[in-house]
Amino acid sequence: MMENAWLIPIFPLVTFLVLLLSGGRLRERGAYIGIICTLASFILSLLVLMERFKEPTYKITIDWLSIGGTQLKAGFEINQLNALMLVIVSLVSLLVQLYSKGYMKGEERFSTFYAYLGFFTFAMLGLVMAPNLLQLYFFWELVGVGSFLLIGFYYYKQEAKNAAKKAFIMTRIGDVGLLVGIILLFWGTGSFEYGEIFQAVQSGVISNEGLTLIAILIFIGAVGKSGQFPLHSWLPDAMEGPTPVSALIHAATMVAAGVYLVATMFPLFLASSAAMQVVAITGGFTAIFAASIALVQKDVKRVLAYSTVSQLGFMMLALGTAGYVAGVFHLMTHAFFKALLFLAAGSVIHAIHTQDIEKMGGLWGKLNWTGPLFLTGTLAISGFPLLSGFFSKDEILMAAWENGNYLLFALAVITSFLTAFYMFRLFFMIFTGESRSQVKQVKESPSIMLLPMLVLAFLAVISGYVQTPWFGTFLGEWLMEGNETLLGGNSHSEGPVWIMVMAVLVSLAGIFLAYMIYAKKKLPRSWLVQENNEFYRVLDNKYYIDEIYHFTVGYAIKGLSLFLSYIERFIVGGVVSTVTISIEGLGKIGSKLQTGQVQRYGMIAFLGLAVLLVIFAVTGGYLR
Amino acid sequence: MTGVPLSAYLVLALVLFCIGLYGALTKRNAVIVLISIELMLNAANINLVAFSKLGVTPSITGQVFSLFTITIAAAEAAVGLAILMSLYRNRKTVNVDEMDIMKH
Amino acid sequence: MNVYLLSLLVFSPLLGIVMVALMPKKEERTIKQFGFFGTLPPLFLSFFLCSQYYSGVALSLFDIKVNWIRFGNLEVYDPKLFTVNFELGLDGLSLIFILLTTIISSLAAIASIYIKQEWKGYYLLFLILEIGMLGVFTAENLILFFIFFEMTLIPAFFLIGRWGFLEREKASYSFLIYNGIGSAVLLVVILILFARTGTTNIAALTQMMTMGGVSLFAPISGSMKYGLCLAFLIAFAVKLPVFPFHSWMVRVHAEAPPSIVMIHAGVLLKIGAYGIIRFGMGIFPEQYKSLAFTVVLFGVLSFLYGAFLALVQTDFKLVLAYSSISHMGIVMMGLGALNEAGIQGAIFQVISHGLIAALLFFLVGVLYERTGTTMLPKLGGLAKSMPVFSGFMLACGMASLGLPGMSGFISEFMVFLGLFKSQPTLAAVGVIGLILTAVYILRAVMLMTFGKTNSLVEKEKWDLKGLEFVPALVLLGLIISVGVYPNLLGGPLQGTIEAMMLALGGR
Amino acid sequence: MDWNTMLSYNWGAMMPEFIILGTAMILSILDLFWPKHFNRRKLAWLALTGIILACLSLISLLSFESVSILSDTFRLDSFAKAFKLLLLFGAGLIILLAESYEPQEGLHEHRGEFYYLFLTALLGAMIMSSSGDLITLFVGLELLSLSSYILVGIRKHDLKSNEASMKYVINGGISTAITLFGMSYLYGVTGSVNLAEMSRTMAALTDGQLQYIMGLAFFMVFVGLSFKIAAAPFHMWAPDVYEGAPTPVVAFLSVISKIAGFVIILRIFLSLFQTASGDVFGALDFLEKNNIYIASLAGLTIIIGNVIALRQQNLKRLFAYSSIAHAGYLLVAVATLGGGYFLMDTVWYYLLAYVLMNIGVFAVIQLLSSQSGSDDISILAGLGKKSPYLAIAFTVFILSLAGIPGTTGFIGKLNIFLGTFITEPGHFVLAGIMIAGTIVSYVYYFGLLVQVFFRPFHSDKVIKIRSGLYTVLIICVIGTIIFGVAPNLAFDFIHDQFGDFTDFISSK
Repeated sequence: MMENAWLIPIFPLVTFLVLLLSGGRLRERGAYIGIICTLASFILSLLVLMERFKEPTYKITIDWLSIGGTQLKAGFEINQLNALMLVIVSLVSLLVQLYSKGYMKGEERFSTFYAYLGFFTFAMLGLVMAPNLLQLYFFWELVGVGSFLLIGFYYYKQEAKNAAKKAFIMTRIGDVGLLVGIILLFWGTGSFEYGEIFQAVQSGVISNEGLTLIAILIFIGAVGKSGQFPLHSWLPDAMEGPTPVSALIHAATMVAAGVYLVATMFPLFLASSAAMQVVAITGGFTAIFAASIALVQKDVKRVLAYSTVSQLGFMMLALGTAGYVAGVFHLMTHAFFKALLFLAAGSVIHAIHTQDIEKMGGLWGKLNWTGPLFLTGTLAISGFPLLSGFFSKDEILMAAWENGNYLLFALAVITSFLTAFYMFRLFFMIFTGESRSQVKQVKESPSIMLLPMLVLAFLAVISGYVQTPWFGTFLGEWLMEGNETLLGGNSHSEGPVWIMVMAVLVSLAGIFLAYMIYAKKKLPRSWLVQENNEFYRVLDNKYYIDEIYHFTVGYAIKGLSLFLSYIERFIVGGVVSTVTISIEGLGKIGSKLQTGQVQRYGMIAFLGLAVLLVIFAVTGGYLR
Repeated sequence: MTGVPLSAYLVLALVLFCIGLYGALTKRNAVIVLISIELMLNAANINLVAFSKLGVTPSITGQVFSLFTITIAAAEAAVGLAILMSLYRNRKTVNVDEMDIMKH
Repeated sequence: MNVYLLSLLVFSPLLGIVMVALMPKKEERTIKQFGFFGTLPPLFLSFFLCSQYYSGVALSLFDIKVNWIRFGNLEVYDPKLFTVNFELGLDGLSLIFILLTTIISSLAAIASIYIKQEWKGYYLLFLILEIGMLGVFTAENLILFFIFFEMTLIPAFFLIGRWGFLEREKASYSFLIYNGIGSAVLLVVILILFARTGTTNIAALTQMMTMGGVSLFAPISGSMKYGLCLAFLIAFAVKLPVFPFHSWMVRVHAEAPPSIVMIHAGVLLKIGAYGIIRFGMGIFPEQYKSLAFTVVLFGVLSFLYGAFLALVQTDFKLVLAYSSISHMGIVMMGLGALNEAGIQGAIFQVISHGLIAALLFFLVGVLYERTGTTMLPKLGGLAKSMPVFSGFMLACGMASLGLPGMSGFISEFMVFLGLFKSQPTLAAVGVIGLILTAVYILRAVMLMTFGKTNSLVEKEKWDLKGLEFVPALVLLGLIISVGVYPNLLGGPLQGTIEAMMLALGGR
Repeated sequence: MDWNTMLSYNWGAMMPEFIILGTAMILSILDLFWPKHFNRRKLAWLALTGIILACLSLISLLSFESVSILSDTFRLDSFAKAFKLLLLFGAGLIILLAESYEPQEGLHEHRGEFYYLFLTALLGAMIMSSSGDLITLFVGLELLSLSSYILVGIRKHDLKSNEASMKYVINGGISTAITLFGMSYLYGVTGSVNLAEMSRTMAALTDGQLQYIMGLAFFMVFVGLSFKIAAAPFHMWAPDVYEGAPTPVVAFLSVISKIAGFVIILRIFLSLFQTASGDVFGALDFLEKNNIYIASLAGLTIIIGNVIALRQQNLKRLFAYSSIAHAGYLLVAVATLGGGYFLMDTVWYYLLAYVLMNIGVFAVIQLLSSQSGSDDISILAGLGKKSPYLAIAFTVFILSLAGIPGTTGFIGKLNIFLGTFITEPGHFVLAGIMIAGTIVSYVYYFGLLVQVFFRPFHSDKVIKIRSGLYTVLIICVIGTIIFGVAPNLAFDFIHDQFGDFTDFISSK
């Protein structure tokens, strides 16, 4: 089966091409093509995963580009991480496509939407199957384009347009870092292939500083894609895209690619403690930073977006503290519950046509399915015991503790408190209290939308059990199998039991606080901070990051451009016109001399002769 | 042929040439200009004849040359004057400095 | 047969010239058809050559060499001295360029349907231009190269000046003068080499300059070699163009008819790169090596300069013009990298930019035909009225900013791969340009296609139709196929690059 | 010198000159005696016949060894043959032009003179190219000059023509005087007027004072002769005279006169100064030492010609400056002596190119200006639409003048450059000036093409081309292209016929 794995990304590509070439004529029937193809991918991925449990890593490459004597390869590889990712991606994609069939009903460019989804799925699957860094980069950017296209799906909306542009450019900044990192790594190790790179790294051909530099550059790529600080600000804006897109791309798959990248390159990071430090600190900081912003946002999708940023920071933190398994584990669980949350939020939005949580409320009884589903997701992400998020978050805390960086550990704990708080704030604002909505007739979403959510909810509940302190650490062991030396050989982080207890307490505390403020309203909403407080405003404005970028980088570039266009006009153009003007001036003088006076002509000839003679006399012949 | 050295003839010719040139380049009247040119040509004749007699290797060819030159000078003067006449017919002037309808 | 094939290829547009010339002036349709048919013989011949190459026939079999001009009467020394042969030849590099030329010419001929007047003159000049371009890439000696080089200049002058937009005459003049200066410098170098060695054959010169062959009349000193190499670089830098010699090209791109800009940006600019590779690098490898830093420096300068300026343009044509400068900067960067990756990347960039720029300008032509403007502020929301067009535009923009899967990525990647090896500092400065490229391209493309639909451009049935799909699809197809499987292009180049690297002294 | 010696001369060597002389005489007699109403235009065909006959006889003489008659005053060596061919070819074309010449105010009363004055001028030029002696050289020069003075003023009632001719006479007179004065010094230094003898004496000359005088003479002769080729510093007459003169005469001045000027310059320089010793030790030859002066004048000429041409609005003036510039290019070849290998080829080929392209251009100008009565650049406007073939022909000439490949002008320039680079040290500055001048020339040459192709036409009068002019155009276009594409037709011809012009100096 694994030798046919290349078909997995091909199916969605077929969707893309067919729908694009049909030119929108299929309308809503396009959805079937997309769903069928993705289903095929999913089944195939599942089969591949099954097989991978039994068989070793499969890798096949062909010559792709020869540069002199060097052959760059293309192909695919099925290792544990890849196989897992394939299933996650194809599954979420499948579910989102099912969901979209209901959600996007009536949209004019329905089949275009599915085409884009197909393209994105293709790119994402290609990315996870890449056997080498170059190919990874190849799909890395394509994924970005898919995201760009889908964010800008409502092209006529100014916000969507700006968000798409911003997303592309900010991730591009990260991509360039990644590209440079890849190139430097190539010159250091002579290869793009993972295996060869890791071998070379371990044999120590690259100096320590070099390694750190390369690792950080690669991490910059991850920062861009995964919305880590300081390149995070595109991700909340990306919510301008249709909600299923947010679920697929900006929650479950693409943004996790950064985490996947760091996980893939984990041996490289392990070799440089400084780089690990950077990853961990960036992750930890982003986690709490984004969580704090999420506290005050009023757009349901934005809250979820900042929550995503925060959770991604969590994963980075895990990886940076050598918790390879923890990071990947959380990546997987997060994919399920965050996708669930987005889809549920979409379902809410679908029902009442607004994204502002101030205008929601009291929907629990009206949305009989969506409510519990949303609650499941919220509980999972908050780390409620026995749900998937609980296990994975626990694993991360363990890793951080074990690593010995207590500051980061503390950050993680605070973040999980904040997470529980803002998530339940969201939940309570939407589903409890009185209805503040304009829409009177609230209708539950159709079953085509509910079905995917059910599947995801199921996974959000159970997916944690692949790696628990009690039922065995199946995932960790499997991931580590054969890679112990490369990945540091730590299939499960051991830590004191009080950590788990504390984690539970912290999240319960968060839930309780949210309950008190937003559901029971025992505490006033200004209990924490005043609405017009300085601190609140800073949070509300997302720490003014966008403004800072606008006024520094944006203005600098614009200023430089204007400056250069002055150079273009006055210096480059000036030199040219000076030359032409002086030649023309010469011509003018020359023709002025031509007075029409015949004797002047003779005079000039004679003067010429005289000058010649004088020069000859002074320098030349006789007198020399 | 005693006494007068070659250099004296040469200086005379040079002076004559310069006078001619001066006249040709400064006089307003076209007739005088033409005459000045004749003067220059004749200066050359003096040179030729002087060299023919007193040069480093005296020979008769110089004198032959000057005969040709005289003839040519005459022809040139004739042509020049003829042209001047036709110009005068049209312009009613013989002033060289007024001939500037074509310039720049 | 083989021997004449190249000459046949180069001069095959003559057939079209004759056909068009025999047409009465007013027959618009027929002239346009014949003009297009005129570009087909070279297209098929180049395909034939290509198939020959892939079926393993040595390209040197096609070389032709006929005595042509003998200057002076120096038989006493050596009858071959000061002889200029009519010699055409092919190698992998020129084969690629030939293909580029024939394909883009044919497509540009299709794009010329928008020409509104004097079709006859247009197509005559167009086909002459094609002869010139084909000749440039097959010429085996410098004089012949120069002759064909100039042969592209004159038709282009008229095509720009006659059929261009409003300020066309100014543009054609600055085209002429800048290129005149460039070609004058080129001529001087060529003739110094010719005068000092008695030959202009590229292979012979390469051998003489690198092996230190003796020259009969006057020696070429070491410093003169530097001068000559530098002059070659300058001459071709004007053509490429590289900052600060670029202002002519901006005007040409803005004012020439789009179909001609397709040719111009697609092929003519590439002669500069071809020349640097063939002559600067080929004949004076030693000297070139020590000038490499300068080459890269100017490459990076152009790359960034073009990008920054493209950022503030309001005319889409100007955005593309500055983007061309920027992209040609990448070529220079690659050529200065002095390693296989860099040089191959530069060649890829040349081809890729040729295809991308041609497509972009084809789209500009379509756009202008519909809306009568290319000013960005006046456009917007084209995705509604022209969805297919917008799709192509977006795809092409993506290709231009180096999206993987399109040809632009391969070249940029290889150039930076090479450059980080040899000039890491400059390369690090250069990568800023990669971001800027994304910024300005997205800005321009999104201003046009995204956003609220402008009333000016709100019309139904404006989208691409009929014949217009041919250039768009062919070019996009090529862009993608090179991007997906670059060895398609890389294969033929290996021989040339290996020879080049050998002269440059290994990796 | 008795009868027998007279008969012993190989008069056949002078056959072409005799034919031209005879034709000129016949023409003048016919002109005199034919009744007034008789159309003198037919005389042109007679003149043409004479030229063709002369040409044929010259061709029949090509294979002969070089001969000199009349005690070496008249030489028929390769140099003479080569340049006489050019002169006759050019003159033939110009006669055809003159045949078609139809100024708006009419020319019927002087048409006869018009043709035979061309012939006498041509005769002067031919004698110059054949002369082995200062006297014949001078006589030839003056014959040419005097005839052309009259030709310039042939439109008696035209103010411009009068003025041009007057200016030409005055400047010409001064230049003649200066040349002659220089020649007289040369005679004084060598004691002879025979070029071969003089060259022997001058080669042996080591006396510093005499060398100084030789230098003076050189400059005077050179400046005097620069009048004929319209080079700096004696170039200023050209624009005015070109503007005023009838178009065929302008073509004549710019082509035949210029060829003759170069012929005499080459004759004198090559036979006298190239071998003359340049310093008291006899180590350097004169030209080698002093070519910097020629070079700088050449450079100056190129700059002046091209730069001032930029501002011209009158076609004839423009081409006057263009012809000044071309004289400069040729002087480059003279200054560098073609690098020692290419001089004759270069000059001959370039002049051939110049004959073709310049006469072609003037043919077009004559056609257009006689129709519109103006010489302004704007008469070219819309030619491309009105008469595409004429426009294409014009384009070919202009491209050739600008030195674009595929035309004779390019190969000509190539040759000149080869000469500048082949020596060590190369004349890079001079080459640089020349190339810069060429680029500047693009501006005004292409400015003309802009008029032709980009501007709308004013009048839609149908252009009628007389058969003579038509022939000229066809010959010039074909020649310009053929010799540009296959220059070896010309090169092989001169190499086969004249070798390396080795019989140039050696006297018989």
